[in-house]
Amino acid sequence: MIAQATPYTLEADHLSMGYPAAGQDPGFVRTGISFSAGRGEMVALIGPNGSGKSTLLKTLAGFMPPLGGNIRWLGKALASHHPRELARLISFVSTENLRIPNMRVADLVAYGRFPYTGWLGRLRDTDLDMVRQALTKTGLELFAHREVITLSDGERQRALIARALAQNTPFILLDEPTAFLDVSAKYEIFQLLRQLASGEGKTILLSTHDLGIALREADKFWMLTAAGCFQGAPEDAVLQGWLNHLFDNPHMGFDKKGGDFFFKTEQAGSAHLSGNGEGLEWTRRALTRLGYAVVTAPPQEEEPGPGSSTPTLPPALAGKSPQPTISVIVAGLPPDTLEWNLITAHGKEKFHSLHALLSHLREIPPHP
Amino acid sequence: MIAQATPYTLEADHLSMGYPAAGQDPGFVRTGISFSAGRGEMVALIGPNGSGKSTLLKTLAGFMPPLGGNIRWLGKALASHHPRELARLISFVSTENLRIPNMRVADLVAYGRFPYTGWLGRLRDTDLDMVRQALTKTGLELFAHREVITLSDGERQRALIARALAQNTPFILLDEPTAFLDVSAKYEIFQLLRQLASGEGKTILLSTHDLGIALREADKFWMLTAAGCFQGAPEDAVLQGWLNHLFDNPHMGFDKKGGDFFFKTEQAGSAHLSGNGEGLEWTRRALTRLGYAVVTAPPQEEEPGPGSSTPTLPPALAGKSPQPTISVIVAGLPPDTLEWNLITAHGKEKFHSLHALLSHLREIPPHP
Amino acid sequence: REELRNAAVPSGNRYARGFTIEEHDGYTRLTVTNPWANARNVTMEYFLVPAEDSIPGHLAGKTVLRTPVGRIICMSTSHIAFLEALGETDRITGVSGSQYISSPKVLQRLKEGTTTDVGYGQNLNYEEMIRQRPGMVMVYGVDSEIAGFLGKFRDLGIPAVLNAEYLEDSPLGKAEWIRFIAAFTGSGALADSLFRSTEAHYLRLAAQAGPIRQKPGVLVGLPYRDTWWIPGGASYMARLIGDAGGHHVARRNSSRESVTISMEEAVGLSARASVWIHTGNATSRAEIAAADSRLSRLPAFEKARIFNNNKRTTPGGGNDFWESGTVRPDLILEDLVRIFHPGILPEAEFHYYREIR
Amino acid sequence: MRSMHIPGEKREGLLFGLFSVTLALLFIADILSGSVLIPAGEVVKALLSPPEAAETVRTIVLGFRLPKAITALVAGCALSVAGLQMQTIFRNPLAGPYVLGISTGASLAVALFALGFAPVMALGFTTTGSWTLAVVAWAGAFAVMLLVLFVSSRVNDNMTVLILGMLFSSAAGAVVSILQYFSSESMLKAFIVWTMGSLGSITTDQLTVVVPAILAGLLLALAKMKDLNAFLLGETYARSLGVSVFRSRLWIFFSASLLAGTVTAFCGPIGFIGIAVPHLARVLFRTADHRRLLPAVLLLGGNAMLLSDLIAQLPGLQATLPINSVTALLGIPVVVWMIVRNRKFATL
Amino acid sequence: MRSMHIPGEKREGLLFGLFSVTLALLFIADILSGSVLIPAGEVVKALLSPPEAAETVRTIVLGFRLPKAITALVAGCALSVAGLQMQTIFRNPLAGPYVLGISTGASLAVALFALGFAPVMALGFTTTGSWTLAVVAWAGAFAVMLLVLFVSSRVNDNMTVLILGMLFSSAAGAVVSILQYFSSESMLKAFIVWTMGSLGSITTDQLTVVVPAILAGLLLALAKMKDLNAFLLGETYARSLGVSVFRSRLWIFFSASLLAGTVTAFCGPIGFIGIAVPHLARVLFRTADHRRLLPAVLLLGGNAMLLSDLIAQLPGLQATLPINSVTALLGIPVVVWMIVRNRKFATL
Ligand SMILES: Nc1ncnc2c1ncn2[C@@H]1O[C@H](COP(=O)(O)OP(=O)(O)OP(=O)(O)O)[C@@H](O)[C@H]1O
Ligand SMILES: Nc1ncnc2c1ncn2[C@@H]1O[C@H](COP(=O)(O)OP(=O)(O)OP(=O)(O)O)[C@@H](O)[C@H]1O
Ligand SMILES: [Mg+2]
Ligand SMILES: [Mg+2]
Repeated sequence: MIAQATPYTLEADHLSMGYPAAGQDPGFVRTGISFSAGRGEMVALIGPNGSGKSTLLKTLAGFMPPLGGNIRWLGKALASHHPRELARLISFVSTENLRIPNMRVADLVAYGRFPYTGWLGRLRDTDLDMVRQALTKTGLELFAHREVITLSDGERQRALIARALAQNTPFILLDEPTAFLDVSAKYEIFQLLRQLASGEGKTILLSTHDLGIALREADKFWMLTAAGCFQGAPEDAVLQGWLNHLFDNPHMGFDKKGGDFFFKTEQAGSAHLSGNGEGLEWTRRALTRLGYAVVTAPPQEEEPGPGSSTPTLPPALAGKSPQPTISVIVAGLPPDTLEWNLITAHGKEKFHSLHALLSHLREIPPHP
Repeated sequence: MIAQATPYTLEADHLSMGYPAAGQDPGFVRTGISFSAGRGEMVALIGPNGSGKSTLLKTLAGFMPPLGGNIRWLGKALASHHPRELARLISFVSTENLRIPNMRVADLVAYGRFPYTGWLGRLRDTDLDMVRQALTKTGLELFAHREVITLSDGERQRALIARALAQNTPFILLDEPTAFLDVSAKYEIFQLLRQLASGEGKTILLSTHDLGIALREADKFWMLTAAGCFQGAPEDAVLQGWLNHLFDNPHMGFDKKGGDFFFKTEQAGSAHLSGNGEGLEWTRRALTRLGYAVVTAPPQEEEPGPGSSTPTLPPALAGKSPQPTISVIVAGLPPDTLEWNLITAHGKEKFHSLHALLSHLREIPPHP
Repeated sequence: REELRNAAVPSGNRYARGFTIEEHDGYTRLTVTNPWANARNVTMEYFLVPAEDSIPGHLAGKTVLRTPVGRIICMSTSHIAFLEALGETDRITGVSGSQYISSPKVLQRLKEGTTTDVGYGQNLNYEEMIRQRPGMVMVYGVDSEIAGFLGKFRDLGIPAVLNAEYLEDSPLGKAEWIRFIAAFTGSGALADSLFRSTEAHYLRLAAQAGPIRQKPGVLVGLPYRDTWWIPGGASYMARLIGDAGGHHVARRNSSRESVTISMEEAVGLSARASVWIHTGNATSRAEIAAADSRLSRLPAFEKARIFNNNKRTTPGGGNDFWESGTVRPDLILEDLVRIFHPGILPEAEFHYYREIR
Repeated sequence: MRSMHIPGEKREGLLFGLFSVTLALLFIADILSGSVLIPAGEVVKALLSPPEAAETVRTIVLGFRLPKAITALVAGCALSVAGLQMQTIFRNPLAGPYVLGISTGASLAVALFALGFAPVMALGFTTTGSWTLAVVAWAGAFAVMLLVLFVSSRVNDNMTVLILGMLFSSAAGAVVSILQYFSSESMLKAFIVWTMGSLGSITTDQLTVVVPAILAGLLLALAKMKDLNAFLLGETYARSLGVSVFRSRLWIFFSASLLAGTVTAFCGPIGFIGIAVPHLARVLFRTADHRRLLPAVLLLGGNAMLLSDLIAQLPGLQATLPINSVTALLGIPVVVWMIVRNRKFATL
Repeated sequence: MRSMHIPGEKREGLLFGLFSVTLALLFIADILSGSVLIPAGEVVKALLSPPEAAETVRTIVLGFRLPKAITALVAGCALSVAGLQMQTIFRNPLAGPYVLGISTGASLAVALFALGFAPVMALGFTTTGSWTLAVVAWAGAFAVMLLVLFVSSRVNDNMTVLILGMLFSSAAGAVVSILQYFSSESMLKAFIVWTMGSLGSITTDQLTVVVPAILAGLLLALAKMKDLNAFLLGETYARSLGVSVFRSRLWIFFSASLLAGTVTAFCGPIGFIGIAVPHLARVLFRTADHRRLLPAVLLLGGNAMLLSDLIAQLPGLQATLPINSVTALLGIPVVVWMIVRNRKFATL
């Protein structure tokens, strides 16, 4: 029954941090934070904008002086580490946008080897290997000789991460490393970092707003919220309701059951939806976005003879709602295409894409 | 049956764009793209990193010359709009990081009124109103007098969006405007932009990697993928399988039914999970992250007498798997806390947070 | 000695080319031509009317000065020298660059406060000049920038007279400007007699030294860093050297101004020199060697006798050579003849030179 | 912004008021004081009813002090504004009014002309003579300006224009050096003294050209003041705000050249003020908004130049000091104090 | 990087080879040529077996040409390296070896000594011992350096150090101006000639000080070359790479001051090369890596200075031209051509 704790390799102890202004203002961003992380842990630093994530990362890395409290890396106070030693201990990725002309991606990544090379900065074979591996891991092999300033935002962000990987330190701090990454790259980077943590025993600390992936991939959350700080497993954060402290938005919440955020939208009209297949669900989402309260019903009779009778609204709706109500029937057509039939007070129309349907619906105001 | 199309107010017609290098290389990023957007549409520009989203936005706004094809705003060729006229037509938010000292947030947002003020740049009451509204809409009222360089990344991004809002143009182009925003701000900005589109008839074009919100909020997708370009309702993109073109990652896919991405993780061990309540699901996710194949079972007998008998593995697992397998029982304790009981070959232990459980499990390798 | 006279000398002058004096009924007309370097076809006119006479009507709108001019501001030390020679230093109320002045009388006036320093160039103390209400400011034009000052002087109602003595190449031509200046102070007769005696002395010395066959090679100057400024073959110094019976080693060029040669060339040239003059501010051979140790390896340093024209210098860096020497080129020539041809003149002190040992 | 009350606004208003008052006081002091002591009453008399004043006093006050004070005022404003424009356009704290090569252009023309390589053509010397040098310097400044405008119309890249401007300066400076090298000692001294600048040699009729030229430059600067703000955000944003980046930049170059060129032509290349005053204004007014910076810079520039002139010819001093030196020696302690107090310069 | 083959690597190797060869050729040519025509055989004889050569030839070759060529080589290298260091540290394309005020410090010292005190001591500038002058200039440069080091040890902000350096320069320049104003014409000329720089006035015994001092500076630069790379990424990243930003910057300032100060002390403030050569190297070598830029800048700097010296005293010309002017006039067309070809300068 002894919950044997990981020996913490990074500890922040009653840390206060901030940007003291010229005179009076102490300029605290946060005071008295205590966090810790151990070997092999991937920690996600979570908090709303302006909660002090970047400040915490910069303070931990020693780029700005703490205003109080202690920071210990490997049990030793931050200040008593020699700068060169720190460079072999911690690598850092900031949100800064590097715009250095004439610098190639391979050069940038090779900067990661800086703390290990001699005064000439000569890269030995092992260094080159590291650089190459970092490029491969971040999917930048083909970009090695491209100039950094010609990269897209996401590509550049990957290059910066690669630089940190090449530094090959037991600690990696990353400030919103996935902000500009596409879904797939985001996932890959998280996977990569996880692998570094669990496989190589590194401690990874990254700030992110991507709760979805963070919940799925992080070992631990450090949370800075208006209600206070939390550290623990992501799931603990969920179960203890910390995620709801991330927003003071009444239209928003975190659904513990579904594991996702929910948004409350206002309903503007009502629609009756019927049909089959996966198209049904997506049509529901689309109509919801347009502001319809959607009622799903079993499919109506398929394809009535064209122009046979005046279209009728389903009785269930016609009676209940005084507003103009619509009815949409989704039909799957072979091979693998869909068709939408819209029935409104004005008549009946057929569409071959949701976009066409929606464009049309946008012309009919939900409230006349 | 006439699908009456919105009159397109922005059209890109067989557009080619890119960065021609010094000599030989034509430097195309994309060729022959045709996209269009209409009044009141909120268009999300989706594509993997490096697919040309930023390039397209810059080309459309006239910041770089197109290498071929035509761009029409309100039916008139881009080049034949006067610069001043364009400034009242289109506002732009780039991913650039503005670092101008001594500039306050209110000053930055007031830049939005630049095209409307006289040569002295004097803000009239209406201008001041606009600025104030933009600040309010982006939640920056309290930041009005803060210097822009002292903002956090997310706060600055909101200020840049506010600047574009203050410009109050019929078209707003935004390059990854929500990259640094927290979940709640992301949602609010999307809602705000939606409202501007549907309520005020503006055309919004924004690039984003936030597929979740984009799918929920965008009226239209413009997609730049390896397989080609697509435009249409987000749901059309889903239904026609375009979302899968966003990644060439075999471990990843888009689940049409669930409306979410899925990641295939490798299973490293197996775990038997039982218990009740919402804790069960989150424990499953946590164990999955650790690499266990989780089998959920109905709750075992609750709280066996402490130290009574040698813990036994559930028979279902004990037989099937030669690997060391664990069993976790989640129990809800009043008031509103949880307890985890872990049964392994080494014995039985009790934990009061998932984090403690996971820390412990990390010590036991799934494969010995 | 007609070759000493210049063909272009205006009538009435014997050597000087830059000015003319014409006596008219009731006034004197002075002209100064091309009063700054590189000036072309510029003529300044000054009409001098005695103070007691009335100004003839047709001079309206011209530059008229009433003579004798009461208070004079001198912008150059040579102007002072001319006035000193004429015994008119009491008229000087303003000077430019007091630290360069050698004239003891003017220095005394400066000490008393009857003369003040009015500054230099763009930073002339105009207020002080206005306050003095001078009868004339004697200026010289280094270049056309002087035109700007003339405009400001006119603006302020200060009569300015351009003096171009420093542009004369011939030593006697410079000295002859004493007549120009004397026209303002009404001492024309004195100026004539002074000039005549200077001229006579100069010509006598030249006649003595000129025919001597054995002409010593003369090296002039000291390098600034690695460049040697050497008087051109037609310059004032070259003429003095020639008249004193010396051979200017770098005289193959025919420039009136200084020309530059490199140190390398100076090595060759100096081999031909047995006299080396005008060694900057040096007062000893050691100082020359200290300026550039390689100078001590020049053949001239080892073999030649060295003389410098800095016998009479002011603490501020002025040199009477350029002040009173302008008025008395005969004394400079006398020094040079003594240097080049020791023994042909009776033993006497140098006027401007000193031997460097 | 009226109702969006900005914390520093009151302080800003105070500063504007303060510097306006000191400007007026300095202007008056500059006319009252000089190397010749004249009672204030006399000066006022010379100004208000000239015929009654003693002639010397009249000449000193009207012929010398008044034009000089006016020159100091407009030159100070002109150089500071030109410096601000260049620092903003190039986003470079080392930039100043002469970064485009304006003053070296003027210097080269003056050197070419004065050190003897351009013969004075049979110019009607007595009538136009006082103008020659100024006209030559102006021509030089404008030749460089045309070159810069031409280059910047070809190369749409600020960095390149900046470096090219520096190279033109170097080239012109090199030629000036060669001319100096071969010129006689007295010519050299005259030229060097010209480069030290002076406010007092300007004549009243020259003022009738200088003042309108500088006013034109300042008006142009004012007209493009708003665009300077846009340039702060970078070219992309400037464009998206409707600024014709290219044409606007040309106009600003033209304005700066007109300002710096005119001052250089008539007063010589007065250097320090144009770089230091904009920095000072940023530190004092803590704003990036050119609608406040430009008036601030105008005021501070005028103040600085008037004060320098006042000091350059204190009644005690017999000779007036070179104005360039006074501005620098006076300004540096102020700037250093500002830094020590604020610890940090605004990065441009 | 060996196995990560970079496209431009071959081209780079070629360039390094080319410039090494031209460096050797220019050095030889510089010794063979001069304003006095000496047959190559004689020159070689003077070099290899001095006693056999004619005395004049020996003096010219060993006393003048050889020290001058060596000076040109080391001065070119020193200034270019110092310029590169300053441009990188300040990330400012207008920065050069003198941006910290090194040369104005030296100028001020020389001016104070030569124009101010020397007359008092009845010494003239022209005859002031060459050692004295060099020592005075050196002292001036180092005084400024100490001031800069002190300031940058107090103000941990590059922008402020840069602006303060500029202000110190201005202040020193102002004092120099006042001294010039009050100095005699011939002293002024001597001073101005000093500011034009010269390579030939260095003596063999001075070389024994200059060469080691510059070598020390270059070695220090080499030792901190890697740190320059880190500074490119900005201070945060530099720190995270283990660079003691603060101390490293001090060392680099020291190295640049040593290099620029020594050259200024013995050859005068030679200006153009230090700014232009780093730009040229960036355009030619298209790299941001100082491990390549530094050797490139060394080679190009040496080449440029030797070529300038060669041209400054072509046998046709009787006089040597001021080296400052030659470097500028020679270098500018090259740089402009580069720009026109590349259309764009690398923003720093
Ligand atoms: N240089 C600075 N000077 C003063 N205050 C600052 C400075 N930088 C940031 N702040 C303030 O400190 C707080 C924390 O900023 P920080 O950048 O750490 O937030 P963050 O959690 O990283 O936010 P984001 O998610 O937007 O990146 C914010 O309120 C911000 O405005
Ligand atoms: N200045 C440039 N010169 C040359 N190529 C460039 C330049 N900028 C971008 N590219 C290239 O053009 C392609 C498209 O870039 P773009 O920035 O438009 O991508 P993006 O879709 O915005 O990507 P991201 O999601 O990463 O922001 C990329 O391959 C990029 O490397
Ligand atoms: Mg942050
Ligand atoms: Mg992009």
